[in-house]
Amino acid sequence: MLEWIGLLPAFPLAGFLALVLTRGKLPRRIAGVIGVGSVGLSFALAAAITVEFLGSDALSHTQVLWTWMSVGNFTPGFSFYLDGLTVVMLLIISGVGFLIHLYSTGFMADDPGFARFFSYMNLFVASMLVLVLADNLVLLYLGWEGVGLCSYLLIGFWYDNPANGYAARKAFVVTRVGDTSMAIGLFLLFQQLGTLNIQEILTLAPQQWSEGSGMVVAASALLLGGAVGKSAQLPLQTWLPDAMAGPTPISALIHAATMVTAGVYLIARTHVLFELAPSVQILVAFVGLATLLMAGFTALTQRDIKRILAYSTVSQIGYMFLALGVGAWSAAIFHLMTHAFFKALLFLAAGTVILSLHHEHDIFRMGGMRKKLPVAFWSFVIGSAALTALPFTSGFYSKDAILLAALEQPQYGTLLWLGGVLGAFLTAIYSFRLVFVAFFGDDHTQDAHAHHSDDHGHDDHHHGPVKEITGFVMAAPLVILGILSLVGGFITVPVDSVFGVHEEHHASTLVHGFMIAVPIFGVLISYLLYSGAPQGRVLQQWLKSMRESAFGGGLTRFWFSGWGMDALYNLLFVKPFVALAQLNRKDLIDQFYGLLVELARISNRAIVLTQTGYLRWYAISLIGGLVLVIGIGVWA
Amino acid sequence: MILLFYLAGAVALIATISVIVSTNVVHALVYLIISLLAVAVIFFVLGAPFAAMLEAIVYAGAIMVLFLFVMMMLNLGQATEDEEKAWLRPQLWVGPGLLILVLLVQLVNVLVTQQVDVVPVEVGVRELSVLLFGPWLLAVELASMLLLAGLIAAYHLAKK
Amino acid sequence: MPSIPYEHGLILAAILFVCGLIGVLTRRNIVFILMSLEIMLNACGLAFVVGSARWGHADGQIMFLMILTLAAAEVAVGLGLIIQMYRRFHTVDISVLSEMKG
Amino acid sequence: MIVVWLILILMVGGALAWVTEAMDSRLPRLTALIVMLFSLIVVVMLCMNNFPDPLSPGGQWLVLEKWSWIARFGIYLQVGIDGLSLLMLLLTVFLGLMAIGAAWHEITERPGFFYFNLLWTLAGVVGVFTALDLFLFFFFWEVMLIPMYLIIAIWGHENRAYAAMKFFVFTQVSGLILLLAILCLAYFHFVQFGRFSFDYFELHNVVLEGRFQMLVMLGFFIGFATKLPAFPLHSWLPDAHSQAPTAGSVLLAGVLLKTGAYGLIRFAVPLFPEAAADFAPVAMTIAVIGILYCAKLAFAQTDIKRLIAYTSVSHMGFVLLGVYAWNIYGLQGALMTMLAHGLTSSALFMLAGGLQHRFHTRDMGQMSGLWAKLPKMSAMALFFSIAALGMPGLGNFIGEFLSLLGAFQANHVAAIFAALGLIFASVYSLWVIQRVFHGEFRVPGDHGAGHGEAHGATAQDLSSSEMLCYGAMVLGLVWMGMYPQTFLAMSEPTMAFLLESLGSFVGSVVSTAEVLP
Repeated sequence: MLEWIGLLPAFPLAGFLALVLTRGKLPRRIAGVIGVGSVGLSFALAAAITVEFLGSDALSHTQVLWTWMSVGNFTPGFSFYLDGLTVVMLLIISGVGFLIHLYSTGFMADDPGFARFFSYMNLFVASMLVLVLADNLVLLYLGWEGVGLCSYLLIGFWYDNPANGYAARKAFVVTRVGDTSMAIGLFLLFQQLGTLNIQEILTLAPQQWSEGSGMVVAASALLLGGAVGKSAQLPLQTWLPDAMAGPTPISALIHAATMVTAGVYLIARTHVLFELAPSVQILVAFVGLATLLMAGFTALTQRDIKRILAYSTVSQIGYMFLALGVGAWSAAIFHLMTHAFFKALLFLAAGTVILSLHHEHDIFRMGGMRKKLPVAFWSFVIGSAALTALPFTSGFYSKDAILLAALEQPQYGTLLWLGGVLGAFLTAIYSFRLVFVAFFGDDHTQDAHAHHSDDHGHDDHHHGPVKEITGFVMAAPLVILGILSLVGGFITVPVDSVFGVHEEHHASTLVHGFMIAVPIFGVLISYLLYSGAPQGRVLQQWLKSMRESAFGGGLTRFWFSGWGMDALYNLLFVKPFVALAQLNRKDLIDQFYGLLVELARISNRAIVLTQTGYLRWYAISLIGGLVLVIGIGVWA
Repeated sequence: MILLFYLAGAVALIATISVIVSTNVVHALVYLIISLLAVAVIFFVLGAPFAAMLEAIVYAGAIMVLFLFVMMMLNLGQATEDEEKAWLRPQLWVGPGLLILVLLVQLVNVLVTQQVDVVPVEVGVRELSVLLFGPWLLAVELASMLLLAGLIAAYHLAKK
Repeated sequence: MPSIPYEHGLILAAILFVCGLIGVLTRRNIVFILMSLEIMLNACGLAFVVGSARWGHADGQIMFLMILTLAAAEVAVGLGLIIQMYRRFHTVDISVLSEMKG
Repeated sequence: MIVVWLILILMVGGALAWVTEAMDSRLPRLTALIVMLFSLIVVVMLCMNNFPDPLSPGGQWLVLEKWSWIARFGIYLQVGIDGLSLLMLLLTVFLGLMAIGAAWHEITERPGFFYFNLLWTLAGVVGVFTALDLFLFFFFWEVMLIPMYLIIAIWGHENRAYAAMKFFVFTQVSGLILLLAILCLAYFHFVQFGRFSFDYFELHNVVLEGRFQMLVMLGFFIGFATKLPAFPLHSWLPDAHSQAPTAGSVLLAGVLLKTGAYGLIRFAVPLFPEAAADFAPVAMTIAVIGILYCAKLAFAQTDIKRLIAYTSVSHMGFVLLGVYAWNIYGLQGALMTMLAHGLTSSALFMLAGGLQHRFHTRDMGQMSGLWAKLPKMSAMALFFSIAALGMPGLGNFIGEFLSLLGAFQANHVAAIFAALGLIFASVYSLWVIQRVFHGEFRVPGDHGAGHGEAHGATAQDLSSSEMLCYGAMVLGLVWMGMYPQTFLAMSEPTMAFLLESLGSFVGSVVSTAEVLP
């Protein structure tokens, strides 16, 4: 089975080709079967390979398909590398991917771009599989850029609305900034080590570099740049909330479960480099911490159901970075997996809500959906519980591991731990705020529409009666993901051999108790604040008065805008670039040559004056010249 | 002989000046013929009888007759003559005259540096022909081409 | 045979040439200009023949023949042009033909 | 003989196309097509050949022939084909075919003369890529210019006279500087060895003093950099491209620009190794400025052809960067960039030409949302834009990655700044897609209700023959991206030889200098 590893990305790629070459002429049913089936085949194969790989004693397996290019010492192959980490990623990508594909056949059923949608999705899965299978950084970069491209295409899937196009371009360009940093990191690694094969790098790096030497710091910092861009961490996190312009299954697959965690994968994959550069590693932790807090506060103020989830994604990836930063590699991967389950669940449930409410995104125009949308409601409850890390849900185990590892960090352990706990508290508030506002209280769907956020660009705002849209294809993935979100915490990720350590964290009962209590306390506060419960009237009044005060209002707006990062970048980069470009639209250099031409033209006008057209004048000039020449000849 | 040279030279000079100051085309043409004939005499004195003959026959004869025919075709009358008088204003002459005076001074200055007397040796038609159709054959051919070209051009230009 | 000062011949040629030049420069009637050109050509021919006599060689005369041919061709073409000009502009004033200026 | 035959086929074919116009106005294009197909077959057959012995000195030459021409001045008809030439020839004939495809329906006026010029340009290019005698090289350099000038001047768009003149003046002036440098070199061969020589191999032995060598090298560099074009000599290109007919743009962008890069690799660096080494930091700086400056300019354009033209300059910056890195990665990267850029820019110009043909404007502000009506065309535009921004898996990525990899080894700072070009590339590429193909459907003349709709409805999507052209280019790019080894292996011996001989040449300078008085 292991030698069939090359087929993993080949199935979705074939699906992509089939859908593209038929150019949407296929009937929807067949297109759907191709789109879903190809990923399903990949999943089946991945499962079989996993069983075989875990059953064998081998720690890794390398499969060379062909030599990509061979230039001097630079010989990256089209070759795949399989180990415990890869296996986990493969299963997440193909498994969650398959469920989301299945869900999409229902969600996108009426969309004119049905086949186009599935072709991009298949291409995405293929690229993502290449990313995690790659045995060298160049091939990884191929997958890395490939998923970025698919992300661009899918965010801008409903292309007739320019806002979607803007979001898509923003996503691509911002991540490209990170990608470029990563590319430079690749150049540096190759120059220093003479190879870009990941395993060789991991072996050579400790031999070549001492801990904390300049080169390894530079290389790992550059790789971190790439990871930060892809995983929407500070300071390149601004694209992810806007990326919610894409269809909701996209947000689930790309912007929650798989692609945005590629940065985590990259750092975990090259963990040796980061271990050699402790300053960068602690930077990773602080990037994660800052991001998770910033995104947590922002999520508190959002109204758009998908933006709340987007900021929570940013925040959760912040946890993974925190884990990476403190060297808890397997905890990071574990959280990556559980996050894939519950965040996909949340997004898909949000998709159901949005579709059932005729593309309503604002949670304050929902309310009381508990009875009308039972499937979505229960999905949300389970997902939010896991997200909040309530005891015995999957999120509990993974977040617990991360926080305990953070506490063990020798230098900044307490600080990191406290930050993480504060983040967990925020997570509890904003995730249950969503649940309480959207599913409890009164029905606000018939409220007058002052503004509407509509991700379809369709103009059908006549709101019919609310009826939950769940066929089998949409309900089944929710159920499966719900179960996984609950019990996923009992899965062990087989990555110990990859990172060479078995992580076990022990802490006092007090710490444990505190970490269990904080989320529960958060949920309670959220209940009092947002469910309209009479017991929380005092708190609600306080919140209202805070929001109306100058400071509180300003803070709310500041958080709402994502800490003003968009405006800042606009001011720092976008506006100067555009202004400069517009200023020099005509090309200064060209104008310089234009000046030369103008000079020639002026001198021409001067000389032309001598051209009178009179024969006499010419003859006299001729004689004058003659006299001059003879004069010089005779007397000079 | 020397006398003849200077005499012919003086005639040529006076006739030439008359040409350029004359207002009547036909008069000017007659003066030009006189000038050419005077030069032919000088050729003769310098021992070039063949050249002198050609000067008289071709230049003074054929070419000037051609001029005459064209004058007749143009039939320039009294109006033209009045016009010429109006154009011959002295101030027009000053600038070119001065310039050309300078040129003349330069030319003479160059020419009088060598004091060599010429003893004319007559070069006969025979020698000339031998030279012409010997080393100068190519020049003769070129001249014939030139004449042919002139012929064709003149035919085209004068055509209605 | 008595000798003739070589430079006198040349000076005569120069004077004749200069006379022709004055004609070219000052006259506006194209017929006179053409005649002045003939004078200049003739002066050149004279200079060649004088040179021929000075060196006792016939090459100068051959050059004169060439000039003669040139003059013939030039006059033929020039007169053709004059006729053409007179037909188009009904004048022999060279100043009329000043279209070709910059 | 095969090179001579190839050039003769093109030249005679061109003449034939001109002659057959009198019979039927459709015959010239048919003639041109047959001639190009034939040339393609010849070149592909050449590619099938194995190199005699790549490892032995001189073994990288597949074809190496020499006939006497003007022996008195040491001028020979010397031609040679190695891997580098062969790849360039392959690109030339392939894009020649595409250019004919682009011109097929577009050129209706004086088609015979058009195809004559087209084929003669190609003949000149083939000559440039094969000539190993610098006099012959310069001869072909001029042969490819004048027909190209005519193509722009006669069949161009509204501002063609200006553009054609600008093109001509720039290339001619730089060409004269190149000629001067060539003559200098030949003269110094005379001074040092007692006879003139324009022979590529013999000129290697000429020894020039430091400063003077730099001057002569600069002559070569200016000649080639104008053609490339490198900042700040690029200003002719946007005008020439935007005014030229589609086929002209294809040839200009796809093939003619590559002659500059080829010249740098073949002549400018190997003939003057020390001066080139001294000059490398400057050249790399120029490359970086070109990449960033023109990417920024591209972003500001509204004329779609001008935009693509500026992106060409930006991409050719990577070639310059790779060449002056002067290591195997940089050189192979430059080569791959040349090949891939040839395909992408040609395809993009063909698409822009297609848009102009359909909507009679190149102003991007006047059209948007074409995806709804022209899905095939839009998909192609998307593909080639993505290729242009350096998506891994397609040819451009390989080229740019290798160039940067090589450049990084030679000069960190330059490579890092050049890498920023990758970001800019994504900005302008996606900007085009957004403005033209995404958004709400709107085309020029869309003022009154229904009118624009009618206009849009008449606009045809790509025909199957057009799809064939684009499909071939798509396949080419994917091939280059997924298995570039096919191409890299062909040029490997040449590049290795260049690098090696340069090393040995640096050594031999000393010995030659000792021998000379």
